[in-house]
Amino acid sequence: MEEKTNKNPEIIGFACSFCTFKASEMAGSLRMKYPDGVKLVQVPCSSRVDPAFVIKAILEGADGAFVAGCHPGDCHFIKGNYYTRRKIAALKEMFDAFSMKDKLKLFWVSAAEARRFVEKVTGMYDEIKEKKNAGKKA
Amino acid sequence: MEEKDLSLQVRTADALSVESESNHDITPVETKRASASRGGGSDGSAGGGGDVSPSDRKVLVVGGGIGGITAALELASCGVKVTMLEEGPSIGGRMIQLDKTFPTLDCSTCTLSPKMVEVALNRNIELLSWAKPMAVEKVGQGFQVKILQKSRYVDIQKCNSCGSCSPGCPVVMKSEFNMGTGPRKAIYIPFPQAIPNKASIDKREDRPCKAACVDACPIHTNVLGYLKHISEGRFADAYMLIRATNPFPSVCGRVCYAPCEGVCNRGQLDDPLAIRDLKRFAVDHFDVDSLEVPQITKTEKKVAVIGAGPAGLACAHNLAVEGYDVTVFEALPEPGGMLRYAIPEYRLPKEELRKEIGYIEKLGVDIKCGIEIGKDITIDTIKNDFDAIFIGTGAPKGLLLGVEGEDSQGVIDGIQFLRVINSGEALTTGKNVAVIGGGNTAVDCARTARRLGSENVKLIYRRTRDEMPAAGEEIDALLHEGIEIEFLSTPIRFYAENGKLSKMECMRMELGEADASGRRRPVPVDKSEFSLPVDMVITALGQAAQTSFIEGLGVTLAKNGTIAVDSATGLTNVEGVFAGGDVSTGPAYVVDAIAAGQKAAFSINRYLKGEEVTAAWEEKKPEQLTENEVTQLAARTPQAERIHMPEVNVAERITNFNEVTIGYSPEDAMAEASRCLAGHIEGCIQCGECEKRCEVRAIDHTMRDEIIEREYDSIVLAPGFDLYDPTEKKEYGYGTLEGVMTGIEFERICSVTGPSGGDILLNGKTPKRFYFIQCVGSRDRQSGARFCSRVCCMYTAKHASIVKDRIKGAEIYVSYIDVRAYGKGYEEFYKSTQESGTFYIRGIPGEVIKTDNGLLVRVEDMLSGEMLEVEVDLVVLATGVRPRKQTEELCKIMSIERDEYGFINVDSIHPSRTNVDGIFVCGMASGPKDVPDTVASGGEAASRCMEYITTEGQMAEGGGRP
Amino acid sequence: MQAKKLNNGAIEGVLNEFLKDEQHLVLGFEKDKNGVSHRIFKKSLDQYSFLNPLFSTNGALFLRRLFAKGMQIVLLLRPCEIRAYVELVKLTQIEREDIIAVSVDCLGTVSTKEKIDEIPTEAGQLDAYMKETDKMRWACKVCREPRGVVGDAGIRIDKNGAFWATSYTEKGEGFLSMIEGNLEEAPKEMLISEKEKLPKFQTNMDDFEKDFSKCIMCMNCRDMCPVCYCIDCVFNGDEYLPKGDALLNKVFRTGSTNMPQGKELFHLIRMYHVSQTCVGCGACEEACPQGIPLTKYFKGTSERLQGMFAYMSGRNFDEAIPYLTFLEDELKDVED
Amino acid sequence: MKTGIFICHCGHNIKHTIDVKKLSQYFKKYPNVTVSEDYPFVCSEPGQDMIRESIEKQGLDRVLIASCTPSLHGDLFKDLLKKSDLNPFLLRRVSIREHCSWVGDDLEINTEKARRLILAGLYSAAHYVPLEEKVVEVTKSALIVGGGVSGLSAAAFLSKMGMQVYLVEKEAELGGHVRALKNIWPARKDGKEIIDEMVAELAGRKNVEIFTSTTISAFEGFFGNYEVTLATPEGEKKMTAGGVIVAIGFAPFDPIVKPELNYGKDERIITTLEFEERADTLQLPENPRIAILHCVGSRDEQIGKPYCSRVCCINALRVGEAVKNKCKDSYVESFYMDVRAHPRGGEEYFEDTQEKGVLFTRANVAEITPTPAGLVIRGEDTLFGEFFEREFDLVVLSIGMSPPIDNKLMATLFKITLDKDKFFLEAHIKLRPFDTAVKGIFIAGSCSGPKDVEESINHGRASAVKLFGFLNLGYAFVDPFISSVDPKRCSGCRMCETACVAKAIKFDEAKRVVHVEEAACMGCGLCNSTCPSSAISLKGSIDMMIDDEISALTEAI
Repeated sequence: MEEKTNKNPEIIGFACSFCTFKASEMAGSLRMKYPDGVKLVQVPCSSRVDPAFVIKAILEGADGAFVAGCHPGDCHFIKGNYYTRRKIAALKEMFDAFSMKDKLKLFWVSAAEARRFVEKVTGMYDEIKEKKNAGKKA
Repeated sequence: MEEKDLSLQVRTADALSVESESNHDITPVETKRASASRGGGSDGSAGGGGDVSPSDRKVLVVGGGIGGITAALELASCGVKVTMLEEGPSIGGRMIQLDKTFPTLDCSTCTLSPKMVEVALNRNIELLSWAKPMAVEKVGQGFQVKILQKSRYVDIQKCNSCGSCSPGCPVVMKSEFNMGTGPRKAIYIPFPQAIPNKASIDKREDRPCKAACVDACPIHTNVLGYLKHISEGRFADAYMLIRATNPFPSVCGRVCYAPCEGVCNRGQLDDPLAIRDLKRFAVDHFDVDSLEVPQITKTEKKVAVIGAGPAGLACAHNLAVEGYDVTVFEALPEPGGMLRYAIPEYRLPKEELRKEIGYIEKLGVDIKCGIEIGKDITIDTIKNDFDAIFIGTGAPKGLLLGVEGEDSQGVIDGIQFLRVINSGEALTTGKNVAVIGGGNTAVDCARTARRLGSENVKLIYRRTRDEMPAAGEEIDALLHEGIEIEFLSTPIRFYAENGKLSKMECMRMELGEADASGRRRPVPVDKSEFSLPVDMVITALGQAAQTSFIEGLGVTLAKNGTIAVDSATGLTNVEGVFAGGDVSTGPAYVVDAIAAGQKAAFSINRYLKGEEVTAAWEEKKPEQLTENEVTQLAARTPQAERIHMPEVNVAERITNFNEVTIGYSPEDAMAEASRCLAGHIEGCIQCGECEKRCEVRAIDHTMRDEIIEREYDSIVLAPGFDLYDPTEKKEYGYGTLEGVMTGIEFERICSVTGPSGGDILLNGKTPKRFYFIQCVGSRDRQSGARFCSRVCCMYTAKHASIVKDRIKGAEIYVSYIDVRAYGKGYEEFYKSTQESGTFYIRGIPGEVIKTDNGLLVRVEDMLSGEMLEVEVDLVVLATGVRPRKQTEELCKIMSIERDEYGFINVDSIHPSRTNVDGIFVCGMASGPKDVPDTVASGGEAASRCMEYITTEGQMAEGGGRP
Repeated sequence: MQAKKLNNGAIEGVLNEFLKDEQHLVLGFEKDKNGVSHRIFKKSLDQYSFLNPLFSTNGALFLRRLFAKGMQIVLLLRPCEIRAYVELVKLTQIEREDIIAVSVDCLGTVSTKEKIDEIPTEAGQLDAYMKETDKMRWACKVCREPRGVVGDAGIRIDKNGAFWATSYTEKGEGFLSMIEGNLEEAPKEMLISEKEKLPKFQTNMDDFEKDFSKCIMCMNCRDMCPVCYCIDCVFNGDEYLPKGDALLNKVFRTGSTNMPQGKELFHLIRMYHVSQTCVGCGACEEACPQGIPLTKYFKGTSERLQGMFAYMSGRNFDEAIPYLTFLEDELKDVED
Repeated sequence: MKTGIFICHCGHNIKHTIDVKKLSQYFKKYPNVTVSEDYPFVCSEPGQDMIRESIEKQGLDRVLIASCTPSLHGDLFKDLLKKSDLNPFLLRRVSIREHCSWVGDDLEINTEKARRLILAGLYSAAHYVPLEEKVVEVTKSALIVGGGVSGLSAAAFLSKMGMQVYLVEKEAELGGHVRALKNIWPARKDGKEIIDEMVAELAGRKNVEIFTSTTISAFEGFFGNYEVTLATPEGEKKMTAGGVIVAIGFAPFDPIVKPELNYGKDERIITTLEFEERADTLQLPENPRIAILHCVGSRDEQIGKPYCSRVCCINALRVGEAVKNKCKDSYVESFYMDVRAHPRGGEEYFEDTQEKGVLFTRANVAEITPTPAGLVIRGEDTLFGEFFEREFDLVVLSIGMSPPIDNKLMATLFKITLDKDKFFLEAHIKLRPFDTAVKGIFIAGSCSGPKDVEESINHGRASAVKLFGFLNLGYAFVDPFISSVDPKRCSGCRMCETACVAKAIKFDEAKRVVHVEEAACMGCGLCNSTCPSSAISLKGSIDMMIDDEISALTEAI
C-alpha cells in the first residue's frame, strides 16, 4: 500500500453485466473520458459481489472500490440488488467504523446512463485523489 | 425412452448434438416420440400438435418493436424459424425511444435492450433491417412473400461499429431516433444499443453532378464535402475536412491554379464554383494555431526529407502522422521553399504559411534550415543515418536568355529578384523596368516591381496573351495595376552605359508552326528591331532543377536534369530514395508538389513496413455531364452566377504588399457554396469521405435494393404506430411557436440517450414552467379520432414526475378530460404525481400564445368554471397514437381489413386474428395498447400463429376456429 | 412481568425431578474446587451453580450441529450463551425441538486467564465482588444484554438476591409449569437493569493493523467463536491464506508480502461474516494466545451493523438474519 | 496451462491509443502464456484462422481475446473455439476498446490499463473449466389452475399443441365470472356463449383432463417436473406437470365494506354482477329512475383499494345501455370520477351511451338513503361544485375487482410474491407481465390485477405459448452459468436457500446439505456471496476468479 501513495488512485468497480457494465460500454462507444484508475470487474449481478471481494481489493492496495448495479426494482434477476443494497450498506457501515467510509461506494447505474456512470466514477476518483494529496501534504 | 422415468435427468448438449449442435431449433427424434407417447398428444383428434415438428415451419414477423420482438422470441422458442423484417436501421420500435416507462419509472433501454440482443443471438431468428414486404400471395395454407431489402450501403458483415465513419460525414440530418430533436450524419448508427449495431448510409438519390472537381484535384480534396459544410455554416468542419487531405489549406486557398474549377460540372450550367476562394474562406474562419496534435504511435524508423518546399513538407507531414521520426533539411534560412521565397506577400501572406508549417513542426517534424547538402552535410551521412530519403528540392535555378549584355548590371533573374524581396532585403528598382517572360513568376516580378515604386513596368513576351502560361486572373490583375505587356517581342541585346543598364533592344515576332509544346513557335520578323529605355530588366524565363548534390547516390536523372521517378509512387531507381515535386517534374504547381509529397509518403510508409510499394490512390479522369444531363439539370436548377471575392482597389494596393483579395463574408460564402450541385440532394452526397475513413472497407456505394422471394407458413404483423402530428391544431402553435413540442419529442429531450444526455433544455436554458396538454388528437372529432389513445394520460404523468425529479422547483400543469390511469399501479402513480405538486386542470386549453417571457396558455377550469391564464416556458402536447403509415400499404398487399381510423380489425375474443386466415396482428396495429398489453398481445399472436402452422389441415378435428 | 418466585433450592428440586427421566439432560454450571465450569448433568444435579463468574468459552459452542431428537435438554446458561444458541437455531445448526433454553441473569464474568483463588457464586456477594475488584472482563463491562430475557425462559434476580422464573415462549411456559407456585407480578427493579446504549464503535485502519500485527493466524478466535459455525472455513483453502507454492504464486503477482499472509483480510472478513450473529461474548479474545483485543473490534462492529437493521442477535427466534431478507422500500440513502 | 492471447488493433481504434505491440511482447514472456499476438482485425476471417491455427498447432487450452467489448460479435468467437474443438467456455474476452482506447487519451496510461485488464482476464481464465450446456428432461404437460377465460384459452392452446393439460377449477363449473355476464362488450356475446365455445374446443381432446370442484393439496419439485397432488371429489390424484399457469382470477368487491351505501339493507341497491343476473326479473316502475355508481371498491384509499379496477366503467356503460335499450324513457344517471372507457372502441361506446340518453355526472357520492319512496343519493357535483340530492328507484353499484380469495394460499404453494394490493406480483411489470420469479410458473389474467375479457385471453394464451416454448422439446437447456454445491463444505445453514430468489436451492434433511435444482437456477450468484464458506459457488464466476482479477487489477507495479 505504501509504495502506491504517490500514484494516482486505483479504484476497483464491481459492475453488473446487465446495467452498469452496459453503461460503461456505452460510455466507451460515446468516447466519454474517465480516469484510467477506474477498473471494472464484471459480475453477473451486483448480488454476486461478496463483501470479501471489496475488503480484499482495499487491503491489496486499491484506494477505493465501488459496487454498481441496476436501480432497485430493475434487477434482471428480479430481486438481487435488494440484497446487494443490504449487504453493501452494512459493509459501508463497517468501513465507516474503520474510518474509511470514502473508500466504498454503491451506485445504481442503468444500462442507458453512460453519462451517470462517468460522473459517478469520476466524482469518486477526484474525491479520493483530493484526500490522498491532502494526506501527502500533511 | 418411453420406459425412462421422468425423474430429472441430465444429459450434456453434446449427447444431443446428433440432432442439434446445441441449437434450440430442432426437436430430437426420440424426444418427439416421448411426447407422442406421453398424454397421447399425438393423435389427430386431440389437436395433434405433437407429431408436427415446428422446426420446419417458417413465420414472417413484420415490425421490430416490442410487439414483434415478443412474438418472434416466443415463436423461436417454440422452434419455429422466424424472419423479422424491420423497416428502419434497428429494432426496438417506439419503446427504445422512451426514457423511462410508467409506472415504475424503469429505464426503458435497460429492460428492452437485453430482449433486442436476444433477438440478435437467437439462432431461430433471421433479422432483416431496412426490409419490408412488397407483395404477399396466399398459396395453399402458406404465403409467397416478396421482401424488399433496401440497401444500407454498408456491409453488415464487415462493419465493426467503431463509428469512425460518422464524424467525417459532411451531411448533417435530423435524427429520427431523437424525433428530430438532435442531428445525425448521413452515415450513422441510430443509437448506441442499436440492433443490428451497424452503420447505414441514408442515400436518397444519386449525386446530380460527376464530382469532377475531386478527380481533377491532384490530392482529391473532398470538395463536395467542404462546400456542403460551408453552405450550411459549419466552417470549422469544412476546414477540418480540407485539412484531412491537405496540409496547406491556406496556401491552396490562395495560390492554387484550381484545376477543379476548370472542370466543375456546374460550370456546364452557368459558372463553376469558386472552389479555391471558398477554401480560403474556410481557412479564414479557423485558427490554425488551435489545431490539436492527434494520437500518434511512434515507430523506430527515421526518414530524411531534403527540401522544405510544399513537396517535402507534405511528405514530412504524412510520415510524421504515421509515427516516423522525420528530419527536413533546407538550404535557405526559412522553410517553405517557393511558397516562402517566390510567391509575393500580396498573394500569400507569410504569416499564413508560418501557421501551416508551425503545425507540421508540432507534429514532431524537425526542420533544419540553412543546411546545404554537400556543404554542411554529405548525402552519404544522410543515407547512412536514415531509413529512407525523400528529395523535394524543387527547381530553383533560373534559365538564361543567352543574348548579348545579359551579364550587365541591372539584369536580374526573376526568382533571385523575388527571393531578395521576400527575404525582406532592401532593393532599389529602376524607373523603367522590363520583365521578360509570360509565366506566373514574370507576372509576380512585374507586380512586385510596381509595388516597389517603379513608374513604368513593361512585360515582354514572345507570343500572344493566349499562349501566356500565367493564370488569367493574374494577367488581368497585372493590367489593372497599369502594367503594359509587349506581346510578340523578345530582347536581342542589352546596352549598358558606364556599367549601368541603359536600354534594351527588342525584335518583333510572329507565330509560326506549332512546336513540341503544342504552342505556335514565335518567328522573328525581319527589320522589326526597336528599343526601349530600361534601367532594370528582370528575366523570368522558367526554372530548372538543381540536382548536382545527389550525384553520390547514383540516382538516374532525366535529360533535362530532373530526377527520374515513377510519378505514381515517387520511387527512384535507388532503394530507399524517393523524390517528387518540381525536382522531378520541372517547374509545376504547388498542389502537384503536395500530391507528389503525399504519394511518396505513402510509398515510404509501405516500403519501411516491408510491404510492396503501390500507388497511393488511383487517378480517375474528371467526367463531364452529357448534353442531356446538362439540359435536365438546367431544368431543375435555377441559374445563379458565381459570387466573386472582393479585392482591394488598384490605387491602394499598388502602394503596398498587403493581400489583394479580401475574402468572402459568411453570407456570400454560404450562398456561393450552396451553388454546388451535389449539395442540392437529400441525404448522402457520395463524397466518399466514409470510404476513406472505414478501415474494414465495409462501405459499398454500389449496393442496390434487392427483392428476396420467400415462402412462409404464417405472418405476424406488428407495424406499430405513429404519433398524431398536431401541426393542424393551429391553436397550440406546434411548429410555429418555440417551446411547443409533442410528448415523444419531450421524451427524447428527457432521455439519457437523447441529444442533451438527459438534461431538459430549451435552447440551452433549463425551463422551469411546464404545461402538459392531454388528448391532443384523441377523443377529438375534428382530428378524426374519436378513440382514446390509452397511453397519453400515463406518459404525461410520467413526464411530470420526471420533470419533478430532474428540475428542482419546477411548476407543472396538466390539462385533462378524464385521467385514465387504469393499469396496474397506474392510479397510484397518477396520485403520487398529483401529490408531488403537479396541478391537474380539468379542461382542454383553447389556445397557446407567445409572450415576452414564454408561452401563455388559456384554459377554462371546468371544475371551478373559471378562465385561467397560465404562463409557462414549455408546452408539451400529449399527442395520441395513429396507425403507422406503412400499415395501410401492408394491409393493401395482404388485403387485410382496417377500421375507420386505419387500425387493423380484430374481434375481442380472438384479439390477434385478422380477416385473412394465417395472418395475425399484435401490438398497437390493432388499436392503442401500453407496453404490457402489447407484450401480452404479442404472445397471443404467437400462440394463434403456432396453432395455425402446427395443426394445418387438421382444423376440422382440432375444433379450434369456427 | 409475570413470574414465579423461586424459594431456595426450588429450581434444583425441579431439575432433579426432571432428570429422573433417562432421556433428560441439563446443561448448566458446576462448582468444584477448581472453580465453576460448564457441565451436562445426567440423572441428578450436584454442585450445581446458577451463576458462573468465570468465562472460558461460550456454552453454545458445545451445542453446534446438535440434530438428534428424543433427548430432552434444558439449558441454563448466560444470556450471551443463549443468544448464540438462538442464532445457531436460526442457522439450523441446532435442532430446537427438544431443547428448552433458559437464560439466567449474568452479573459479569472474570477471565479464566486471571489469577484468582476464591470467587463467590452467590448473587449478592458476586455483585459486590465485581463492584469492588476491577476483574470483570471488558466484554462483560460493555455487555449489551446481561439480563435473562432471551431464549424460551429466563431467570431473573431481584434486588434482594431472590430468583424469579419467567417464560418467553411456549416451551418456556412448559418449563415454568414444572415449578410449583403461581405466577405473580415480579418487582420492577431487578438487580441488573437494562444497559444504556454504548456510543457507536469507531476505530481506524492504523490502530487495527497495529493491534492485529501480533496475530499468528492460529485461528483460535474462529474455532472458539460460538457463531462461526462453518464446517469448512474459507480460510482453510489456499484462496485466503496461501502457503507454499500458492504463497509464491501470490508474491509473484502482488509483490512482497508480510507473513502470516492476510491477517487483516482474515479478521475483517470474519468480522463481516459474524457481523449479524455475533453476541459479543468475547470468547474469541479468551481464546487468543496473543491477547489481541478482538472483542473491541468484533463486538463493536457487529453492534453497529446490527443496529442498521434494528436487529439484535439472539434476541428472539423469529427475527430473520438481516442479510437474508429485505424491504423494497428501505435504505434509500445508501447509494452515493 | 497453455493460454493464447490475441490482441486486436481494431484498425486504428485500439492501435492508435494502446501500444499493442508492447503488450503482445510483454505477455509472450508471461508464465502459462503460449501464444501472444496482436492483429489488425481479430474478428476478420484471417484473424480467426490465425486463432484457430494456434489452437490446433500449439494445443492451447485457454483463449484470451482482447478487443472490443464482449457483448459485441455475439457468439462469433465461441463458435470459433467450438470449431477448433475447444470448449467454448475456455474463452475469455477482455474489453480494451470500450474500456481503454475510447475512454483515455494517453497512450502510455491506456497501455498500462489494458495490460492490467488483460492480466486480470488471464488470472481469472486460469480457473476456467470446460462447461457444458446441460439439458434436462421436462414433462410435456401443464397444470392450469383456474377455469376462467385465461385458464381456458391457455388450455385450448396447449392441448392443441399436443401437450398434456390438467385443468383445475375449484368451482363445480368452468367459466369463472365471465359465464354470468350478459351481452359482453365489445364482443356483443353472452359470457356463457364464449365459455361454451372454449369448453367445446377442449371437449374433444384426449390430452386434456378437467378437474372441477378440485383444489390443490400439494405442490413439490422444480421446473420441468413439478409434482402435483389434487384433492378431487373422487379423492386424491397425483401427477407430474412441466409447468403451471395460475389463472385464478379475481373476487368481486363486496360493497358491505362501505356502510354509507346501505348495500344489502335494501334490495333496490344491487351490484353490476347482480344486475346481470336479475336484469329481467327486476320489479321496476315504468320509466324507472336508475343511478349507476362508478368506482365502488376502486380508487378508494380509505378501504385499502387505491387501484383502478379497469373494467367497471365499461360495466357501468353496459348497465346504462341495457336499461336504455329496455325502456328509452327511463332516467339513467351515472356518477363517475373519470370515465375510463379504455378498451379499443370504448370511447365511442361511451359517446354512444351518452347519445342514448344516459346522463353522466362527475360527482362524489356521500351516501344512499333508502326511503319507501325511493333511494336518495346525496353527493357533490364536482363540476359545478354544488351539492345535490336525487331520488332513484334502483341503484347499481359498479363494483371493482378484489384479489382472488385464494391468493395467499396459492402464493405460498407456488412461491409467488403478492403485490401491495395482494394481487400476484409479476416478474417485470412491463416486459414479463405473466412470468413469476420461478421458472415455469406463470400468472395469467386478473389474478395479477384487474383485466377485461380480451386482456385475460391475451394473458392466458401468451403465458401458454411461453410455457410451450419451455417444454415443447421434451428437454430444456440449462445455462451452464449456474450454482453448484460442494457438499463437503456445506454446513447446511440454509442461508442460500432462504435468499435464493428463484427458489432453486433445496435442503436435504438427511444429509443436512443443500443442492441446486439446475433447471430452476437463474445464475445470479446471490447464493455464492451469501455463503460464508463459499460451499455453493456460481460456475463461470467462482470466488477464485474474481479474487485473482482483483489481485491483477491492484497489482503493485
